[in-house]
Amino acid sequence: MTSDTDTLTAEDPITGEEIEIPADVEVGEIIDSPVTGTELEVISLDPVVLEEAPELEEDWGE
Amino acid sequence: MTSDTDTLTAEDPITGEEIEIPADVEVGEIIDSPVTGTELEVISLDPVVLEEAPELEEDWGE
Amino acid sequence: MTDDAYTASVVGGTGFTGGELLRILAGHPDFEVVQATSRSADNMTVGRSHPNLRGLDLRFSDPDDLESVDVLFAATPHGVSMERIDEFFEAADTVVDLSADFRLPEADAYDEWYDGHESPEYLERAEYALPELNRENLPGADLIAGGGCNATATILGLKPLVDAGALGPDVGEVVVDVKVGSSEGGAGGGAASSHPERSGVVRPYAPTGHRHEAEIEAYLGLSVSFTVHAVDMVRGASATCHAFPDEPVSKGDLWGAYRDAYADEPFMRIVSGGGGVYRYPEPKSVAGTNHGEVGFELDPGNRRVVVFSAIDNMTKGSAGQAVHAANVALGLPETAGLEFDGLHPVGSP
Amino acid sequence: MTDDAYTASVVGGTGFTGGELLRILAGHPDFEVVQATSRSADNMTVGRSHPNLRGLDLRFSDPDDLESVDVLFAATPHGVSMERIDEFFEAADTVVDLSADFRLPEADAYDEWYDGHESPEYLERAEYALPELNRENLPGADLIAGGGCNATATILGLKPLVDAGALGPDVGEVVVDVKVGSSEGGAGGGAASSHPERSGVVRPYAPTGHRHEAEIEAYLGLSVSFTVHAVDMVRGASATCHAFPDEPVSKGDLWGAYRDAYADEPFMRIVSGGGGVYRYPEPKSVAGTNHGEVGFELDPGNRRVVVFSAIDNMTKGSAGQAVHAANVALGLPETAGLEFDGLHPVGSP
Amino acid sequence: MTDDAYTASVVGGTGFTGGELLRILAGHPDFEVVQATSRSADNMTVGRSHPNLRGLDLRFSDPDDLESVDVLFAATPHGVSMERIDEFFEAADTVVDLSADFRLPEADAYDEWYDGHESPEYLERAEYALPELNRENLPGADLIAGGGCNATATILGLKPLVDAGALGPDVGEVVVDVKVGSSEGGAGGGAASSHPERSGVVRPYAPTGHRHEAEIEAYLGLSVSFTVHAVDMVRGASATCHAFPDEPVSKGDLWGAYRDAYADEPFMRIVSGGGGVYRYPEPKSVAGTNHGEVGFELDPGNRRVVVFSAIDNMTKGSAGQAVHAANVALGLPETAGLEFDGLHPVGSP
Amino acid sequence: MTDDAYTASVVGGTGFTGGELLRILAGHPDFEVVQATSRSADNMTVGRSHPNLRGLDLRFSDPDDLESVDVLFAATPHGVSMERIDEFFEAADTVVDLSADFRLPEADAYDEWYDGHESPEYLERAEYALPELNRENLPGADLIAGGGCNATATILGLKPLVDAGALGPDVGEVVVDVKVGSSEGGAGGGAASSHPERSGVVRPYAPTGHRHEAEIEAYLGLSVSFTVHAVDMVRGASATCHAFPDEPVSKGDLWGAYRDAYADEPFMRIVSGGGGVYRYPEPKSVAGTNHGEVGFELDPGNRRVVVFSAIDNMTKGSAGQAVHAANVALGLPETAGLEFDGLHPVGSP
Ligand SMILES: NC(=O)c1ccc[n+]([C@@H]2O[C@H](COP(=O)([O-])OP(=O)(O)OC[C@H]3O[C@@H](n4cnc5c(N)ncnc54)[C@H](OP(=O)(O)O)[C@@H]3O)[C@@H](O)[C@H]2O)c1
Ligand SMILES: NC(=O)c1ccc[n+]([C@@H]2O[C@H](COP(=O)([O-])OP(=O)(O)OC[C@H]3O[C@@H](n4cnc5c(N)ncnc54)[C@H](OP(=O)(O)O)[C@@H]3O)[C@@H](O)[C@H]2O)c1
Ligand SMILES: NC(=O)c1ccc[n+]([C@@H]2O[C@H](COP(=O)([O-])OP(=O)(O)OC[C@H]3O[C@@H](n4cnc5c(N)ncnc54)[C@H](OP(=O)(O)O)[C@@H]3O)[C@@H](O)[C@H]2O)c1
Ligand SMILES: NC(=O)c1ccc[n+]([C@@H]2O[C@H](COP(=O)([O-])OP(=O)(O)OC[C@H]3O[C@@H](n4cnc5c(N)ncnc54)[C@H](OP(=O)(O)O)[C@@H]3O)[C@@H](O)[C@H]2O)c1
Ligand SMILES: [Zn+2]
Ligand SMILES: [Zn+2]
Repeated sequence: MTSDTDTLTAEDPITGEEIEIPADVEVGEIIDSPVTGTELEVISLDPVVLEEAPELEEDWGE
Repeated sequence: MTSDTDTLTAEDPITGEEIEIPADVEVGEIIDSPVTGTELEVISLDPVVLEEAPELEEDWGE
Repeated sequence: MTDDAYTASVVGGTGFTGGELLRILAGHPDFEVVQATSRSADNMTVGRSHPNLRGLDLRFSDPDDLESVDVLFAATPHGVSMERIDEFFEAADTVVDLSADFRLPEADAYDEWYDGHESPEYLERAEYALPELNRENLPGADLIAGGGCNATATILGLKPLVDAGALGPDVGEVVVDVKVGSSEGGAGGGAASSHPERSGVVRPYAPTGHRHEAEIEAYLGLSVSFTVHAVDMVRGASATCHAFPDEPVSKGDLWGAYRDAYADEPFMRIVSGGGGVYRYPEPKSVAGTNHGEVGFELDPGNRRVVVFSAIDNMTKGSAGQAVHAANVALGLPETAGLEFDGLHPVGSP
Repeated sequence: MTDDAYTASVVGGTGFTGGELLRILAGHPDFEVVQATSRSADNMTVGRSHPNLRGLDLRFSDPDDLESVDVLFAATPHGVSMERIDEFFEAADTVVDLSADFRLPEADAYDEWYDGHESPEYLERAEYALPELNRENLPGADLIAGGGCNATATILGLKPLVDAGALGPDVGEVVVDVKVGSSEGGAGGGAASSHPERSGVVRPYAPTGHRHEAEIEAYLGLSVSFTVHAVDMVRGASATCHAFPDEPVSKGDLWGAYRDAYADEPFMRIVSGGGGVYRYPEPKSVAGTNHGEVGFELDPGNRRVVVFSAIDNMTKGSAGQAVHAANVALGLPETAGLEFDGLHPVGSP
Repeated sequence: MTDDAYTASVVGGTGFTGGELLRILAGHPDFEVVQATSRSADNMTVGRSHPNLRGLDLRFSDPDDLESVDVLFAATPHGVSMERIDEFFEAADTVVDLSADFRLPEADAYDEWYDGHESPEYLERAEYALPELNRENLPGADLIAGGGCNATATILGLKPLVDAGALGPDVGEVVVDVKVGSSEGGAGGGAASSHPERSGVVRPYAPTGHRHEAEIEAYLGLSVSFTVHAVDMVRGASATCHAFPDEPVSKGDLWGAYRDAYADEPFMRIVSGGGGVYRYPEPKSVAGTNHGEVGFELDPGNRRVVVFSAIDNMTKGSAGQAVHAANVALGLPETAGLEFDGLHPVGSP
Repeated sequence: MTDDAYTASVVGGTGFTGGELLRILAGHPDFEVVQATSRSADNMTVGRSHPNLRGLDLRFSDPDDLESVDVLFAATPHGVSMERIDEFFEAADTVVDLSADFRLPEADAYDEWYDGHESPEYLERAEYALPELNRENLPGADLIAGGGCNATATILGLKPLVDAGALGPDVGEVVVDVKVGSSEGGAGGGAASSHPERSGVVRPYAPTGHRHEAEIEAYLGLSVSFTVHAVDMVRGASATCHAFPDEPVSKGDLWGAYRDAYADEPFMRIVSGGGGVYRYPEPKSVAGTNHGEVGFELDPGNRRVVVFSAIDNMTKGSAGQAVHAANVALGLPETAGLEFDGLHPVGSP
């Protein structure tokens, strides 16, 4: 459905699978992996490198 | 509070403690232990003998 | 409990209001519970039915073997007390009945709203339990008839307006839209009160013709348009009354009327606007307590007065009201045994 | 989805009604969702906000970068659409707005009930979304204003009586007592909608003066006495309407009026008496669906007609109504995308 | 529904899983429901029992008068199908049974866990319904035994670890702590499942010795320590499995094992960490759907793997699983009739 | 309250445990509350935050202006007390802290599980509040550290087995699967604790690594496998402990161990089998009370002992435990102020 939207491909750091991310992400931005749902930080753009973002317990827990 | 009601003493079959049961129980009747809550069957009255009643799963479960 | 406590028995001790009576009386300094009856759980401990009463050293006994007590509380379905009232008085000096059996002043009303009455000769002797309505007649009363929970919520909400003359027999429509919890149905619910079917409902369960209308009419002198909904809570009855006084009333008039009625009442609170989360009466705020909350708002466009009233049907709406009335009847402190003030936060009590 | 599907975007995609729109449109054979916006979750997957949409391959994007689409659905708080309506029309041929921004026909009403209107020139162009009320004006409409959920429940309940002439501007009081679930407050609730405070409530949240009164008056021609309570459910709005027609009506008259109004409506059901557990309209019975249930009862003593009406505020009360209206506007089958019939048993949906 | 749809009947149509079967089959393009049986509601409309099916033009009929159909679904209590299985096959080519009657492969197991088996000769012919476990044996099967809901949740959670060799018969303890909703008890609940008693519980209802252990052992080859709690929801079963693999495993190993198992499964989702509100499997996220969610976490200190698994007991845990298996057996698209993706927000469905 | 009552203040009075402290202390015969602090509701009445305390004539004041009292109760988030402990002792002779700030005996543990400790010199002086564990050290203690609610439930459940030698540091795995209500998150919840998102959940909120593990290890000498789930209740914490003693134990051994541990405890109850609806520990049975319920069952096949433990996190799990400990510390009757026995029926308290 988003076929007409610009995307980049990158490697999911957890599963190693190829995933698509929006073309307008910036370095340092957090996005979630479409495969694992994990929050990933954009480390670099050329090439695209993603890393697992540190978990923010506080924003969720009780 | 029930001091004025007639009671019998018996041995709790699970803990061995002495418990009080109503004087008007009949052989075969099911009463619950005031110590453990377990359902006990009155096996005999003279002497009073109580035994753990078989559990009726059906009346409770889902 | 004091040395010279009144002895008490509860007929219908496995039921919901019976359990609530036992809870209140067990903590009451002036009562000693000597009997709780049950046909279905005869000889079982009270704690088996009511886990909060596991500490109580008492077993159910047969309702046919009533012990002699000072006060007998009957928490049985409609019809039992009117049939056994003579026996009850043989066993006890004072009878407090939670059912509808002695609530209405006239036998005719039982023909109209129920299936007639078997002991109409007791109706005049009976006093309606609600002290906010009938305190003056309770001292010394020996037959006390607990109010209906929905009627209680409604009467508490509207009485100040009636007393202030803003509402009366000739004053337009009064719509009473009630929301109640599942404990109102008692312990022996059927399919409609099973958890899967009863959870999450807003269910019209008495669209019209609820019997509590009769009580409201009898004691407020108002004929109301009454509808009851089941909602997802266990304890609680909330009445929203929409009234249209002939004469315009102001916010100040309303505060005056409600302060006049309830400023000195130990259990009544006026909750009407203000800040925070709890701005109007809510069943949650009074759950487990004998408190009643009332509040109001004016709809300037259409002269409407909206009155909100919230009680716990198990306490103020039945067992607590009964004990409160007994306290008054016996000359005990009104709040004795009824001091619990409720919890916060509390979910759906 | 068909080849020649309409493209659609949802502005406010992280919100509750935005998520519901996405759910419905994703399963709609004639729509293709090409954009969902969020400022707070820009570039995140839609499934992160709405776990039921984890299968949807879509990420939120910035509401300032609107893509060109056939239909733009706006599910934003009051005030956003009236400010951005020109931009919306630059991006889309048809705009369907779920907020109150274009619901009322007159700019004056916005002065009275809201804080005025920034784009009053669009008010005449806008069509009220509810097909049961306004079907004839929807085909070809390019600005559609979704109804308020409480207003929708009320209008669906009372319209048959108005159409039948039993109710009208001069006919006494009509009291509307509404009970709603917590999703009505949207995704950004405060302390009052936290789980500990909001669970188990019967809470008067709009004692008087709810803005939906304006819509009801505008579209039914009736001034109603309106009060809204929060109760413990997430989805659902239930309106109990107490009306006092001048002329006596019979049960048969009522059945006639409601059958006339709704017999051919694809989403309306008359549920009025009968047996089993579900005898009157209930939000549970319609949860997740675009159905509306209405039912009624007569109170013979006082000429009262009680009308019950139940909808899911997220579907029939907003997103479903919006899609239904879009279906009519675009000439699509009315029920397309809206076929889900709900669940039984279901708790507190 | 297509012209050449399979005809289907549901024995036990007033029950909870029977109603769910009717809901799914009524929306299934390849099935036509021709009969739903009930002894207690014979000749009543299906919509009277299941308000979501009011649109279905069908009345219950007597289970003794079975019509000839392609597929008979039995949703009756344990023991009925094993007694009537010959009759069922007289009426239908394919029998899908939701009870435990044909789930276990060996008659011995029925002696141990149940009260023996009346038709042990059918046990070998029966195929366990869960496609994620037994897809290869389902095509052409004519006796299909739906899994138990708690067993299904557990098997879906642990199977990837077993397949990956991380768990096996000799690998320490596997504790399975299950939480279930009230619909698991079926429509005929007693006092413990009344709304006042069942609301708000965390109630150990099967501390040990739940019969579903037998299925888990039979199909996973694992003996588990199994405990089931009732919690306050209507639909849903959630299994938390605490396992202690002999060899250390990494997060990457776990992702690998679960992706291998479920990446191509149409109904399975791996939900394991991430952001937002829904980070692990939850019954709410799958309510009303045939989805299963699984997720996991590593406890580095003690080598523990915690696995979370969530299903709707009424769909993936019974009726949906049954239809999914029937789809596979008959060569239909796997997801046919099972496309509903659930709601958000949703309360306690 | 008696004449020579101890004066008390509550820092963090708008919070959930602060409100619970106020409720208990207001009804305590030996305490007089002279101050309750709040930064956000400074000068507002206490009843505005806690509707059950509307009868209390007290307003919040600034936590920077602490009055001199006998006992200061701190109900603030982690980190506040360790920073202000010197000030607290300037204002009060005895400090009872409900946070984790003084719970662990060693500063190292704060480095490992929290972000270090600012006042480690107080750690040795602090006494863990739970009387069932630490009664002997409480008399005369002037710094009391309330236990964590999940830790309390777990410790109460397992301690009898540890004392009886059935469990110990070298005894296999002990899995602790906890279910908690929403009040555990405190009054300031975010999106995940809004009513629409939090209703009806079985949500793994601490899959592994919950900080209460540290307390359990410190006080029981057991390393446990700990997982916490949020479920749909407001008050309550329920721990199910699955243990595998090396030596076989019998039902009689278990009864012996638990009777030895708790027969004389005023707040502990053993609930383990029996009849009726309430056969094992349940949070509902103890809601609003300082009771703890424990029970157990044997799984003969695999030598497992399953222990169930239920408390109200707001009372036994925090404010009640704190007052109980203060009673012991000051030589007051243990149950003073803590006599409330709970309600039945009660929904989801
Ligand atoms: N629930 C409320 O909110 C509420 C409020 C106001 C007034 N009330 C009134 O209070 C009364 C009790 O209501 P409830 O909700 O507590 O009902 P319930 O839970 O159904 O309890 C009824 C009790 O009566 C006993 N009982 C039934 N038939 C009896 C008989 N023929 N003789 C002796 N005992 C009998 C039952 O126990 P066994 O079968 O074991 O003997 C049970 O203990 C009713 O009249 C009701 O209208 C209730
Ligand atoms: N809830 C109901 O039952 C219901 C029923 C009928 C009608 N409505 C109407 O539907 C509308 C949405 O209600 P809701 O309940 O879905 O609200 P909601 O859950 O609060 O969602 C509001 C959405 O709008 C976005 N948003 C907020 N301010 C914005 C701005 N200035 N520009 C662009 N996007 C903005 C938010 O996302 P970001 O902040 O991430 O951008 C969010 O996605 C309201 O007008 C409401 O009155 C609601
Ligand atoms: N509920 C769940 O989550 C779940 C999950 C997995 C598997 N299951 C299994 O599915 C089966 C049905 O469960 P349920 O929860 O749907 O039960 P239920 O709600 O109690 O329904 C049982 C149905 O069977 C009918 N029935 C009972 N005895 C019968 C008989 N002798 N002959 C013919 N019909 C009979 C009943 O209707 P009439 O009395 O009107 O005939 C009713 O329609 C059970 O075997 C259960 O173990 C249930
Ligand atoms: N909730 C439970 O079940 C539970 C159980 C056991 C232990 N505990 C512990 O008890 C403590 C309180 O928990 P809670 O659930 O009651 O939390 P809460 O509801 O969030 O209340 C916290 C209270 O502390 C006040 N506060 C916050 N920061 C402060 C500061 N810097 N200085 C002074 N006052 C401050 C807040 O009020 P103002 O912002 O208005 O000042 C509020 O009154 C926590 O340490 C918690 O871990 C809680
Ligand atoms: Zn509930
Ligand atoms: Zn709830």
